[in-house]
Amino acid sequence: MSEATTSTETTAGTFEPRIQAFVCNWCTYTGADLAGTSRIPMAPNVRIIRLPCTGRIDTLFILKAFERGADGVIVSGCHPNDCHYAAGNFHARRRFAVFRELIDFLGLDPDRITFSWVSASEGKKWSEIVNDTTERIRRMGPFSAYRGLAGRTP
Amino acid sequence: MSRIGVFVCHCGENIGRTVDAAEVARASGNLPGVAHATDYKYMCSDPGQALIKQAVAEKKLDGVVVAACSPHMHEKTFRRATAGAGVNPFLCEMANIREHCSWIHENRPAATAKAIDITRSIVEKLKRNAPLEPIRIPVERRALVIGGGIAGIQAALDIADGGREVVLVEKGPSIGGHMSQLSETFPTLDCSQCILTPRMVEVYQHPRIKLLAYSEVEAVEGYIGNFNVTIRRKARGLDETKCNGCGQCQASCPQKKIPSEFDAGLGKRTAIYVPFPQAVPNIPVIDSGHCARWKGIVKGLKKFACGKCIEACGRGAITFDLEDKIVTEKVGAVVVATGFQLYEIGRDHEADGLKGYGEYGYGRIPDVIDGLQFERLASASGPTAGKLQRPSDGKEPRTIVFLQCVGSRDPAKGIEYCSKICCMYVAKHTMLYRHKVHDGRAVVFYMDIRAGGKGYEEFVRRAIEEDGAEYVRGRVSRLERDGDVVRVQGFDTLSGEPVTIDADLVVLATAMRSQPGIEALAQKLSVSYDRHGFINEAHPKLRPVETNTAGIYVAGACQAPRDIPDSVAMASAAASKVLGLFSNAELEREPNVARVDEATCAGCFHCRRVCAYGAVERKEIRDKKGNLVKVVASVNRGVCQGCGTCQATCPGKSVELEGFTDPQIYAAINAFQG
Amino acid sequence: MSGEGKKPPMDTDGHRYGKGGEEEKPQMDTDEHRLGEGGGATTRFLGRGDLEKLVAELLGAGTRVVAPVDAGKGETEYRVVGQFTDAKLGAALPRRSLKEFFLPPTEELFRWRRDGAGLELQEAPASFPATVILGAFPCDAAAVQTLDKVMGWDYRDDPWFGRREATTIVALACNGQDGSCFCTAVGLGPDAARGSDLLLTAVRDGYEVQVLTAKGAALVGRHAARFAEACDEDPARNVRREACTRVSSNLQATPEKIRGWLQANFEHPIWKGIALRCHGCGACAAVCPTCHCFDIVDEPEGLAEGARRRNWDTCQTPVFTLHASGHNPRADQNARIRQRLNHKFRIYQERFGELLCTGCGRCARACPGGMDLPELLGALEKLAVSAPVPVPASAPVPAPAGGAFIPPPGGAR
Amino acid sequence: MKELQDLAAKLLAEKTVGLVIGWEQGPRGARPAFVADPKDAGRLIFDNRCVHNLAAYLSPRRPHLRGFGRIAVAVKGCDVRAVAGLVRESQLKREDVVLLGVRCGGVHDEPTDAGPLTAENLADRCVGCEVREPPRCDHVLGELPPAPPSRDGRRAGRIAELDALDHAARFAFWRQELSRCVRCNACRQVCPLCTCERCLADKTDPPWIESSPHTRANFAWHATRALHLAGRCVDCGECERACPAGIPLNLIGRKVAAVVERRFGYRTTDDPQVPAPIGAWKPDDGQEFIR
Repeated sequence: MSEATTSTETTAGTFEPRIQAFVCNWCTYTGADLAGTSRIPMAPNVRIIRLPCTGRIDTLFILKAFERGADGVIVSGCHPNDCHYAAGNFHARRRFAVFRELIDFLGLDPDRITFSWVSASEGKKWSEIVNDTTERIRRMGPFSAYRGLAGRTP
Repeated sequence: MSRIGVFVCHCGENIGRTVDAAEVARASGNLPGVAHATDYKYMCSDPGQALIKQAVAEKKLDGVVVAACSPHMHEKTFRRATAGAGVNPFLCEMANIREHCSWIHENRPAATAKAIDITRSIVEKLKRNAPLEPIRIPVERRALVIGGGIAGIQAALDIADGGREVVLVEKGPSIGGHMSQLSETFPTLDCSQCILTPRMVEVYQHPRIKLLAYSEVEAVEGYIGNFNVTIRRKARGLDETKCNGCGQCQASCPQKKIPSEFDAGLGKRTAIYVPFPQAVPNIPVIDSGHCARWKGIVKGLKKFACGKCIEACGRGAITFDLEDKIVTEKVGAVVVATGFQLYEIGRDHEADGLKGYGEYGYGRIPDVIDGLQFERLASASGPTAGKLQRPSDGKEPRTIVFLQCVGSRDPAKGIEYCSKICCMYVAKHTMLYRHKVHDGRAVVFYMDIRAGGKGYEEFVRRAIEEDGAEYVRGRVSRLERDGDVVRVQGFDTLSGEPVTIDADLVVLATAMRSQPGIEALAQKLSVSYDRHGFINEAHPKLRPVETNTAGIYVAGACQAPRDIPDSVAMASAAASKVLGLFSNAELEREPNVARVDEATCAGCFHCRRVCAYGAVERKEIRDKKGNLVKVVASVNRGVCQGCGTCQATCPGKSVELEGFTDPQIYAAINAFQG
Repeated sequence: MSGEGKKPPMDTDGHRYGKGGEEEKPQMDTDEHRLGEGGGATTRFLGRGDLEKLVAELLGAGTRVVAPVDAGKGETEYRVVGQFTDAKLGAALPRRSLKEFFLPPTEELFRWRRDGAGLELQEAPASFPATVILGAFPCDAAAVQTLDKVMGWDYRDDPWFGRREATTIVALACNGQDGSCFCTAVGLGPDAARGSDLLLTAVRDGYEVQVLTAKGAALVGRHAARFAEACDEDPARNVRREACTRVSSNLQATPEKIRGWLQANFEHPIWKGIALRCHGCGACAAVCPTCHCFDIVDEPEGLAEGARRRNWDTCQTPVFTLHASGHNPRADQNARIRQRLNHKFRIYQERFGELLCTGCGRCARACPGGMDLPELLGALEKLAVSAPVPVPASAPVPAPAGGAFIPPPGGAR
Repeated sequence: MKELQDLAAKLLAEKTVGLVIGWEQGPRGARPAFVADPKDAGRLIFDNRCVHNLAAYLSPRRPHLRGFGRIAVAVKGCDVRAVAGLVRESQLKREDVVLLGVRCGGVHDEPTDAGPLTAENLADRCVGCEVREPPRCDHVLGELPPAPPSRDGRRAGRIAELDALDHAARFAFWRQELSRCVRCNACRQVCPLCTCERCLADKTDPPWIESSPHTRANFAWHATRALHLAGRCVDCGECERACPAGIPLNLIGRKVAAVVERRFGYRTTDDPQVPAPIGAWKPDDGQEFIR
């Protein structure tokens, strides 16, 4: 894939990270709503996809987001024991624990991904997750190393 | 979907101040598949909704995206409007450009660009939405209540009074539960039997309650609205329809020395017995472990040792029919109210991981008893007819020491929770004692006094201040029999002094535990339970009487230690949930549930393992000749709650969660970069 | 070129053995102008030191050099080399064949980009780097020429021929690898010249070089200082003859008889038990120098853009023939192995006059289940020789009888 | 070996089973054997070249092996874990298969490797073998051989080396390795636990895994496969053995297994009743990576 088409560099040459977030409907999405209702300002770099539960969040989503140009990913849901569906976040926690170490082993920096528990009352925490992730990814730079792996054959 | 309408809301200034709504509409209008895009000041207003309906009609739109506030705010509004325009409501999605965009950003170009991204992603998702219809499930409007204690009685009566039939299953020979054993109840000191017995009789006489006492639930199949319950009716050894409860058989039985369960082992009963005089139903049961004739029949003896009760019965009711009967009942809801057991600290609880309290000599020292035994000693219907006499020699105790928190709040010995009722009933015991033995000494060893509840703190203060109970903060290390007293060696942590008291009687306020066998029942019901065997509620705050299995509710002390008012409140709450469920002949549910692609399902059942609701079933696929081709997973749409954990777990992606299918999520991710 | 064009007999394909040991000039394929027909003697000598210098010159001139390199565990792979010492000539047959240098496992055909209503196509570049493949095995070089037929059949495959034209194949006569080699049974040999531009034969202190094509001659011409006049051809001839004898002992087969048998016995009971051990993994096709099936996919990369790619595919997987309805005409692995054998030893021959197999034996070496093509060919040969009467297609097919139809193990060859 | 041949002949003759899957001498070393006729039972062998995990043939994704009725299959102690996996995941009914356990003292890496086992040529998975005596089999055959030669695990060492690198260096390593993957799917097809009726990677709507074998798609494919095998991989090494590109797939599988063991205290077991760790959870599962 040609770098030009996925470049996240702005014309001014400063890097604006693009971050895809996958959040559960009941806690983090609502927490992000609360951040809005509370008018807590935060970086505009994150795009949210709403899922019913972290249990629904497949690691395929994360890889696809990186493929499609995300420089960072946020995965967030209900705190343990607060899952609307009892245990979806517990299943997700195991899945992500293994996934994170696996991609780390494959040389993909797991710091590209923020995993968090943000409850419906933690609008402030959501804004911190968004801002911290944005700044971290800004330091790390564009994730073209992964995106660009689909190069042409000579 | 090729004719999508995008409706961008200004929300007055709420969105419009930082997001250029007209620009969002313009950019969205350029997306492939978008046939119409416009912006408006207040989309949720009547004119705004009319705008959507009008556009759907004029532009022949087949999908609607409203870029406005959070779907939690107005998704229902706009789906209704979409349905009103003749398009399936599930073909309407909201792009959240207010809470997630305009309200949290200041920079107008950046916020507008983000709003365009959000809208684009939702448009792409919507293209893969499918029209959905609400799920309708027929509801069998009968309930099963498991457990005939006060919680089960209350739930059964409330449901029956609400006009629905109830099957009440009780394991023991009579309903009434632990409450029937109590002498008085806190904080009012009214007689337990006096308030309970009328409720028991009401159950018995209620035209809509089918009481199945001395019965146990064998199996539960099905799902909300449609449970098939198999119930084992244990053999009483007599014909219930002939028995009139006269009691002649009981009087004639030569076996009279059997410890009475009802009297917590302090009284005696016969082998054919009614557990207590007010029992409901008032029908005896033959104790297979003690009746000589029963044992003879089981052994296959030709000649029977005894037949006194048969002779005594004037109605020929005693048949010695030993066969359990299996009955099935179809119900739409289940209330679990199986109650508790007291921690029998004298027994070996190794299997439960509990360490026991051998140092208290319970079971070894006759004058060390538990709280329930004290209730029986204090009860007018008890073995001593309400006279306080200690078990060893029948002497009236001059000094009674009460130990609180025996077993409770002791993680080292296996139970870390508070049993909740002990503080109150110990206070009650001291008062009952002092009312009967005015100059007696009541000493209470306690850790803390937990008397949260209406009139509870006042009750404890009354015990101390008016009835002279002596409260010692501290724990007791040993109980030893010394002559005819029990030597209590403890430590007063307030004074820092060791304390030794010679007591005539020691009462242990032992912990409340879940009923034995609750795990097996919970597994039959597919409800979860904690490590102590208490049934888990669906949500500790918001769904306290529901379980994680739809249509199954929980009441009373099987969920956690509960006192009577709590149990009754839970029972009424569960009953109202049941009546709510029964308010329609059909249950209507949102169709965001999982569905299995049977063509590619490999039947590995990872989905079944992760389903918290037991919604995944096995389904056999057969060819035209009836040969089994394969076994696949199948989602019961009545049970599935739509979390989607099954889909993320399925390695072959053969499950789809409606409304959040893989193609939908893929499309949303794919739209990440314009 | 049309599919039913002239069908040259097998032994005109550049293989000179099995014809009474006549030492003739290699017979040239008519598709391409070859030297040697009326040209002068085209044998040269390349000293070892000169070969190293030749590689340095090529690299210096910006030519991409591909050669077998060490891939661990005694195996090699064809890879682009940065210096002569990376190359491991005359060692083990590389794990995979040369085909990936002409038909890459994945190849972008074009990209698209949507801008508003417009759609912009960006074709893949039509120029390919000048490449010399050094130390190619004759079976691999031959395969490339075999595939020219299908690649230039009703449609000329530009990327294929673009790479073909940019590439000069310098083969090195092989000594025979192991018991799985059977190039001689498919009309080739460890010294087959087919598909090569130059054929080297290792002799004591260098290589005898047979210049086979104009492209080969051009290479020699550009680096004339490296090539000496050949003096004595006998040592190289002996090396080649010994290798041929060695490989010939692995398998004797008559492909033409096998082809006839295949044609008549599509429903023969042997097929019902042919593939019990086969996992359907497709490793055979991945390593095969002649398996060339590909799939074309459009892969969106976001809303506005994407690429059309051509990827290797194989008839050994169920999805290869899976219909949208869920029906699969090749229901199981037995049917897929039958297809593979038919394509290699009948269909391609009928259409293009050539076998789709160069006897490299990689499929047998790669198979995790122990499927063994030379063994199967031996069994088919037996059937073809002993049972010339075809089983009628309507004959009842017995129920799977398992190992009965697996040829008994032949022991180490 | 005679014991195995006699038993196979007996089971076939008695029609207890319709097919015996074992090993035989093939043209290139040992290979799987399929014996349906008791007369052919003499072909069966077992020695240290019998590396193949024959449990793969019990997967329902082998329609060409249906129709034989019950199957007897020869298994080494380690292979039993794969059978347990199939039973655990409803892919096989234990009563539909007769397990002929062969006592094993270790195998080579490749079925073509002959000669006595040494610390040098022993397959890495056999180091420290605890299942020389095959568990849960219907028959257990042969003498108990001595324990395989002992040495350090090479893969564990290689994993530790990789772990010690920084991300860029590890990425470079895997980028090089995975660039060679042509997605022939040999790893998947020989895997006894890859039992999906239709692999996610073969599905095109949506195309979660890009079907082109470019390195990006290869990362996604091998990461996803490893994740799907987390807590299920039985370390038979067949994927790496089958890989025509020589990609060290075992390293990924072993890494994930180590993560699963460290985090969830779980090792793949031969007991089909013990559930796999993904699909289960504990309240106190580690979450140091979650904010």
